[in-house]
Amino acid sequence: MDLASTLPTLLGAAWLLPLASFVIVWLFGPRLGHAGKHAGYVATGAILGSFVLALIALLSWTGKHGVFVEAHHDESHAGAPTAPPRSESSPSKSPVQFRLVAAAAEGEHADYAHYDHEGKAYYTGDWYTLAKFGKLQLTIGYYIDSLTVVMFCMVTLIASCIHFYAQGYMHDELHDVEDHEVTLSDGHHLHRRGRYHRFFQYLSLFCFSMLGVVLSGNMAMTFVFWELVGVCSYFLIGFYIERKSASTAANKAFIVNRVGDFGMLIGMMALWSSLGTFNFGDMAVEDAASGETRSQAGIFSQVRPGPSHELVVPEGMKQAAAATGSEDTERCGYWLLVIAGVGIFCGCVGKSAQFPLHTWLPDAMEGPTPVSALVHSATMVAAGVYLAGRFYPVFAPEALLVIAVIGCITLFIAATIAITAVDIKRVLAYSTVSQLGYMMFALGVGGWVAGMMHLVTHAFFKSLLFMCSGSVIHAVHTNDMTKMGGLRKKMPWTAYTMLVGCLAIAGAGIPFLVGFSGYYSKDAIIAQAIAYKEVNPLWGVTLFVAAGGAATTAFYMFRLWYMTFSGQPRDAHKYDHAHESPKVMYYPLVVLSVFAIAVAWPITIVGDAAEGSPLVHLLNQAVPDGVGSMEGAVRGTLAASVAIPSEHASHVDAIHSAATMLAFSTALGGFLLATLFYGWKYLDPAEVRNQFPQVYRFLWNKWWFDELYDALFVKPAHLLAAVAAWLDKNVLDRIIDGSAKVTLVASRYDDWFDRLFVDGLVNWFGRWTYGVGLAFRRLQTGSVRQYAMFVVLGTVVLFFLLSLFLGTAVGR
Amino acid sequence: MDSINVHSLLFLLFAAVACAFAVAVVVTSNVVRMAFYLVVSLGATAGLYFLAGADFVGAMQLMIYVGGTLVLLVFGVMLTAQGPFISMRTRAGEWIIAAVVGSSLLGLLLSTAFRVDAWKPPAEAREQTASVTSSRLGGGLLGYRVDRMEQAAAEQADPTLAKNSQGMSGYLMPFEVISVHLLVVLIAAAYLARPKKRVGPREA
Amino acid sequence: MNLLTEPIGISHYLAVGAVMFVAGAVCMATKRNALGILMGIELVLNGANVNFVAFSSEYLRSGPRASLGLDGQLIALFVIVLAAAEAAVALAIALNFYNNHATIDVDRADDLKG
Amino acid sequence: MSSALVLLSLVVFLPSVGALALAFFPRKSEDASRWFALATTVVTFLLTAWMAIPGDGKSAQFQLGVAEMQNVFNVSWLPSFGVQYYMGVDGISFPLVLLTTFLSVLAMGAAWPIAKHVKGYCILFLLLETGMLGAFVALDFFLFFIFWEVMLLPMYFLIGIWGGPRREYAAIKFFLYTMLGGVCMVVALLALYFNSDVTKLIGKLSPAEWRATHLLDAYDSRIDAAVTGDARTFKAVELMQADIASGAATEHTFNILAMQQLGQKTDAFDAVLLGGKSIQWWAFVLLFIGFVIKVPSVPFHTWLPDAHVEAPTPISMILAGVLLKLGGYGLIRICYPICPDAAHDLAYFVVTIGVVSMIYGAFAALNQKDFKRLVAYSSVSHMGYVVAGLGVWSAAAATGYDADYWKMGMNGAMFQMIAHGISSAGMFFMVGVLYDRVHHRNLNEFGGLFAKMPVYCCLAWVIFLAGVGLPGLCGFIGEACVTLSVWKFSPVLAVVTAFTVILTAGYILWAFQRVYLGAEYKGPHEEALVPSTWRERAIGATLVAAAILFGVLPYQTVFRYMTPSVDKVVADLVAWQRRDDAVAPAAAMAGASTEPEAATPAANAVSANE
Repeated sequence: MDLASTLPTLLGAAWLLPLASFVIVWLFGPRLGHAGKHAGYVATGAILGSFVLALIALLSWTGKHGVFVEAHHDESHAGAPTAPPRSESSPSKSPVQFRLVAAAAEGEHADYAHYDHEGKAYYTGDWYTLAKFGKLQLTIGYYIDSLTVVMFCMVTLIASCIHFYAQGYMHDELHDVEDHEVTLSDGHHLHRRGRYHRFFQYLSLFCFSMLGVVLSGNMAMTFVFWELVGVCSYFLIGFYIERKSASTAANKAFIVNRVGDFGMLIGMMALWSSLGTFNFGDMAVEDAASGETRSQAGIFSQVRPGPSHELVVPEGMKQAAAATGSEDTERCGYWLLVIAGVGIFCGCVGKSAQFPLHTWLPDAMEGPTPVSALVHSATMVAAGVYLAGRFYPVFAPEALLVIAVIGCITLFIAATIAITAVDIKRVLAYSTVSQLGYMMFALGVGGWVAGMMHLVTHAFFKSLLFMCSGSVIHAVHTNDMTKMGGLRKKMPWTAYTMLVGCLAIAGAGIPFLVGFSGYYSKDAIIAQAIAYKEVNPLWGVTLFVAAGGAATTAFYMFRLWYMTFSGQPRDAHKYDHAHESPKVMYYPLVVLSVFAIAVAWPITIVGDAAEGSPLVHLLNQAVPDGVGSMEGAVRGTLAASVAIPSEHASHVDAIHSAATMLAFSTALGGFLLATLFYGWKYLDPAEVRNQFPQVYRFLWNKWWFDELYDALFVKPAHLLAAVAAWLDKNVLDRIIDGSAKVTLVASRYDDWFDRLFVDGLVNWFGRWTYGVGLAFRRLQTGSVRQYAMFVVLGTVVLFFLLSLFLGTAVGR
Repeated sequence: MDSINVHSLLFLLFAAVACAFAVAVVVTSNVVRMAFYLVVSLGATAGLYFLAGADFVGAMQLMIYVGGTLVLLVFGVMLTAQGPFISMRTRAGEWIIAAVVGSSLLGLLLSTAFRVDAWKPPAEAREQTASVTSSRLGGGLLGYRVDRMEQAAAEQADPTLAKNSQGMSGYLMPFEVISVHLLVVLIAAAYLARPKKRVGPREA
Repeated sequence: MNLLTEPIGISHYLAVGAVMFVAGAVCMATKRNALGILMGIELVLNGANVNFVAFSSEYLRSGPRASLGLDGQLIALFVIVLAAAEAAVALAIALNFYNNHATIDVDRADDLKG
Repeated sequence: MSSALVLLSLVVFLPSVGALALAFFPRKSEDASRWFALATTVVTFLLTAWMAIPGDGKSAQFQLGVAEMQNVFNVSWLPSFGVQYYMGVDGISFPLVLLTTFLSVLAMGAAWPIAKHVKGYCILFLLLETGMLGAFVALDFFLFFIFWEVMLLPMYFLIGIWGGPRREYAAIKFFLYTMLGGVCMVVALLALYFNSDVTKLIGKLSPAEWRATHLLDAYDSRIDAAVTGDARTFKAVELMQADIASGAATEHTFNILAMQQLGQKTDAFDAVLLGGKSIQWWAFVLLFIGFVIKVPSVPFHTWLPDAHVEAPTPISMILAGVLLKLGGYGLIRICYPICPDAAHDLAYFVVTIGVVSMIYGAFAALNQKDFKRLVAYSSVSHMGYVVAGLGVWSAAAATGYDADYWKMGMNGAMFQMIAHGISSAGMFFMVGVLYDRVHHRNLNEFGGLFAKMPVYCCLAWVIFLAGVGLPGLCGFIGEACVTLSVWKFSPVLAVVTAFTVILTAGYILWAFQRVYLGAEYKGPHEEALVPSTWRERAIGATLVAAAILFGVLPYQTVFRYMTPSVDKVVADLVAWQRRDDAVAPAAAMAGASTEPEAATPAANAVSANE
């Protein structure tokens, strides 16, 4: 079986099936069955077909490359021949296949083997040319490695589950709907026709676009499908078009994503104009002049050429730097490389809702819940992480530092906001943002496999959680957790599958033995963070933030569970009407919870010698060249203090067990705290709220990000727009009386300046002095217990600062 | 598999009791129970002392602490334990702050404890002999250090070392000071706690 | 690592001390009963004492030269004695406070508030 | 050759013949006039559509892969001034011709609701179509200018008679602006004409290049049929030289292709005219102003919103869909090839104008309350891409004259013209459909249309997303190509270009939300909001289908026709640049050059290359 031709065919067919479904439903939607009921079957059938094809692709991949890469020592590799990857060319538009060359040697660490190989296995090629200018080409193609295959299976599986689920959830749309959230001016609720088929139409288009992102063989195609998933998300968030909140949220999502795309475009331009290609992998092209086939280097091999795959400034970038008249082309080109990396990452920031563009995702919960489960938790928002992972070879250490810091900030901010949210979907949305922050953080600190693994595990448990929440909402018709409670008895399937999801996201497990899927991925991330702290004491604070985030995650997830399912019902009316969802809805929950538990389990497959999780091993096959084989830490060129540790560093026993204990204890702590508050009701959350009103308001208002952006960007943009329009209307007529006005305005400004600055400075200084005094006075509470706390806190802070600044000098 | 080390087993037992009851002291809000848990915790600590070869200190711990100080505390509890004061709830926010600050301090201390190589366990357990340290401690108070014999000898041989003497340096002076201090304290305590003429709640 | 088969080191004692110390500190911060705070102080002192004893022990290290020797035990003794004294005085203060304010809640004792 | 004469003349003048025939229709027969005008446009469209089927060069069908002019014919018209009736199509003009005939059909279809003086409307509309088509196919500068002005008059009346409340103001504003452009153009035209000298070409052109200019076509008949090949060409050159020497013919020419050769290969336009700048520099500036008014770019754009707001729907469609493209067409056909030196000098200025238009138009659109005004400003923004894409002269000696990025930019700009023709015509049509029903365009007084007109809204959604530049629809390809090519020219401008994508999404989606989404309609005449008619659906669906087709198959629909010709324009200009860089050091030594260009290493690089 020739994988080089079967894989693209299989995955290409899996990719196009949803498109076919979209076209059918788009053209014939309402005529498919009663009120478009069969549209659901068409879409579900298509995605199921995709799943089957993806599964076959996975099996044929493992059949060829195995699950486990043979492990060997790096030393054995030092003297190995370092020939460039061999290419097998086949006739026209031939996909080039690069073989995995695994040197045989025995691994000592069976669990965490090194996977060092010359050129990982991948298949790439073009299907279709959009445009061609000279040697420049914009094409639609594919790039398939084990990550692609894994992602394909994950996406199609979850999408299939959600399609089934949606048939139950969107059942109301089959007939006329009365929308209780929309009140017309005459006081009645809105009455409208159902839009069942339209929902599945968008869902199919989304699946097609998402699979396109995953399959994409070049940056241009990625951008194309990147935009398409964005617009699908826009459609789906705004599915209830009559609701103003929904359409506003849809607009916000699209526009905020465009802000990210702005950065992404810059990154793409920087790459495009210096490298002249968008292809990820090396591609066979036919030379128009001579007619012979030659290998054209893709982005990855231009950035990391040669046998060692170290990051170098490609020739094109040096030339681009030289064209600007720069002296030090090496350094200038490196800057360009960093800009390209950070630019591409900006796109990921937008799509994956990372700080500072995270504000759209919680609002996106206006869409129907299956959408939240599929688009806004498992797949589309993870596409940002996927792209960051795909683009990993291009990221310089400086760019990775940016990624790590952004991820770290995101996971912290989102986790804190989730503590106070009461809308069940919003809690999950913030949790999604926070978990995506984890993945980005993992990538940023050098944990490629850790990040990708968390991507997969998170997709399962978070879509599970969302679908459970959808089931709850379906039963009680509200999102407000303060109106739920005690539902465990009414809907046991939902309650216990959701518990599975909560345990998985908290990373529950028995240390060193076995755990839910989140246990493995979170451990890997924490371990990498510890390894990162070892080489970057200055940025070690990120580890503490990540650990704190883990505790907070456990806290708010169990808070959610307790508030929803345990205790006494808070709203008797809603409780009485609650009921378990139909089978078509909770069967997918069971399927997903099985995966949420076991997807990362280290199962030894018969015939394969190595131990460990098949998922990890599969992902290990896709580790970008030059990343997996890094020995020690790689340092930045511009900021030499930044070092990215190799992922092997985190597999050292000491670090790994420390990570396990840290992850376990933080999760346990969060769980216990949630139980104290909401399970045993030993502590009263309302009291905390009243005790720290400012903090509560701050979190309740989501750190005032929306207001901040409104004031910082939206208002000025409208202002600028008004200015532009005003210029048009008045610039010709009003120049003359303008000058008089200018004088007037100038005097007014002078007055204003006088009052505000000259007077203001003096007043301000007085007020400041007084204010500082007051602030210090407030410290003197007279409470013995707080003084004790101050002492402890002081000690901790002192030690922390010492370790931060003297860490390298004192430690060891 | 190695055989179980009895010393380690006992240590784990005492350590678990000491820690668990220390945490219990924190968690419970009933002051009477608190006192009881504290007794157990301190008792278990005495056991740890014995295991570390400090039999005299362990004995003192049991006698003075568990036997004396805590009796004093229990008296205090009994004198003040009226209805509302037996269990006073703390607000949840303070719990959170205390938990966060406390856990960060704990993390700091634990990471330090396991970081220094010199503090790691010895490769193999040293033979533990039953020893009586009271006489050595007594000698030490008076300035006769059994544990510093070599240093003392070295200082005798080389007077330059004697300037900051490490050898026969005792604790006689502190011992005396503490004795007097104890006396003063007891008198002061008695004075402070004596019943006033005017007894009665000033405010409800 | 298996705790049951390996010998115990200073680290383990320090860990116990740390837990007791933190428990004491948290106790001081969360108890409104003056006697609770007193007990917290006792716990803190004990946590420190555990460390002293551990450092003085010759069984927990590879060689006897490294240990603190009798100094540690002597200091531990002093601490115990001083703790007793402190307890006596603190108790006296608490009783006095109780007599004067008819409460044992330290939050009411905020006369020093700035 | 005569088949080309017949065919192109037919394409161009069929609409005016139809207009003439309409003049004899009785005044009352409104429906007949409409149907007849529609039929005329359809026939014209079918003619051009037949031409679009790729041919082998034997018939008049368009031949793929050929960069030069096809279907050229050349008839002497005013011999004393060398004015010729001279037309032809190539990859640059042909797609625009097709776009024109296509949109004319749709615009005529959209004209059904017009009830005032239907016959007059149809006549003027058909005359307008002749003007547009003529301007695209004319290869004689004078002829081009005549068609250019022919367009203007029908447009003036169409806006001024059938327009909205402020139609007179808008019509006059449009007229004056365009006239200003026309004046600029005529000055440049004359300056170029009187400085042109075809004898200077002798010795500079190869026989094939001589043939490509079609300067010698008139002498062909005077040469013995036995003389063939290159000898025939040289003979014709001799004859021409003799005629000019004897005064039987003028050495000046309006032949655009000959002017291009003169501009690129000779020093005919290099004499200093004013302020130390050469003739071609001034000609470039004047022509640029003339074309950019048409595009329109900031700061010459203020006629556009007013004209659009007042014009009836079909005229808006034509105005946005075709007339604006003439500006871009003029730049690529006339400005750049004839005045390469000036173009190279002012490249940064040109791109800046384009980028400023993009961002300024987008900002202005964000603030509009009138739906049609918003779409008009979106045109300003989208046409900015065209100017920017044309101008990204990124080939330089330092990069080894790598012209691929410029090719990409120029192809992208040309694609953007086509795509914008579809999407903006569609947007204006969608606005028109609403205006026909409720007679207002206030963005804040719409809402909830999805429930009332689902099919229409679905079509509108696709068209507006094409305006956003969504992949898979026509707006994406052009914008992406232009944006990606700008970085090579100037990273700063590229960042601004990229920034526009945010604003575009902002104003279009916001407008869409206010008009189509929401629970209920907030404006007057709610009862008039009936579902779309079949006529409206047919027009809308055609535009949607075109938008999808162009977005999904850009190569098959546009690039395969366009790219060879566009690439040739770029290649010619870069070849000029090589020569110029090689000459510059010599000129500097002679002290004649006013620009101290450090071209020595570049010259070395060239000689090394050659």
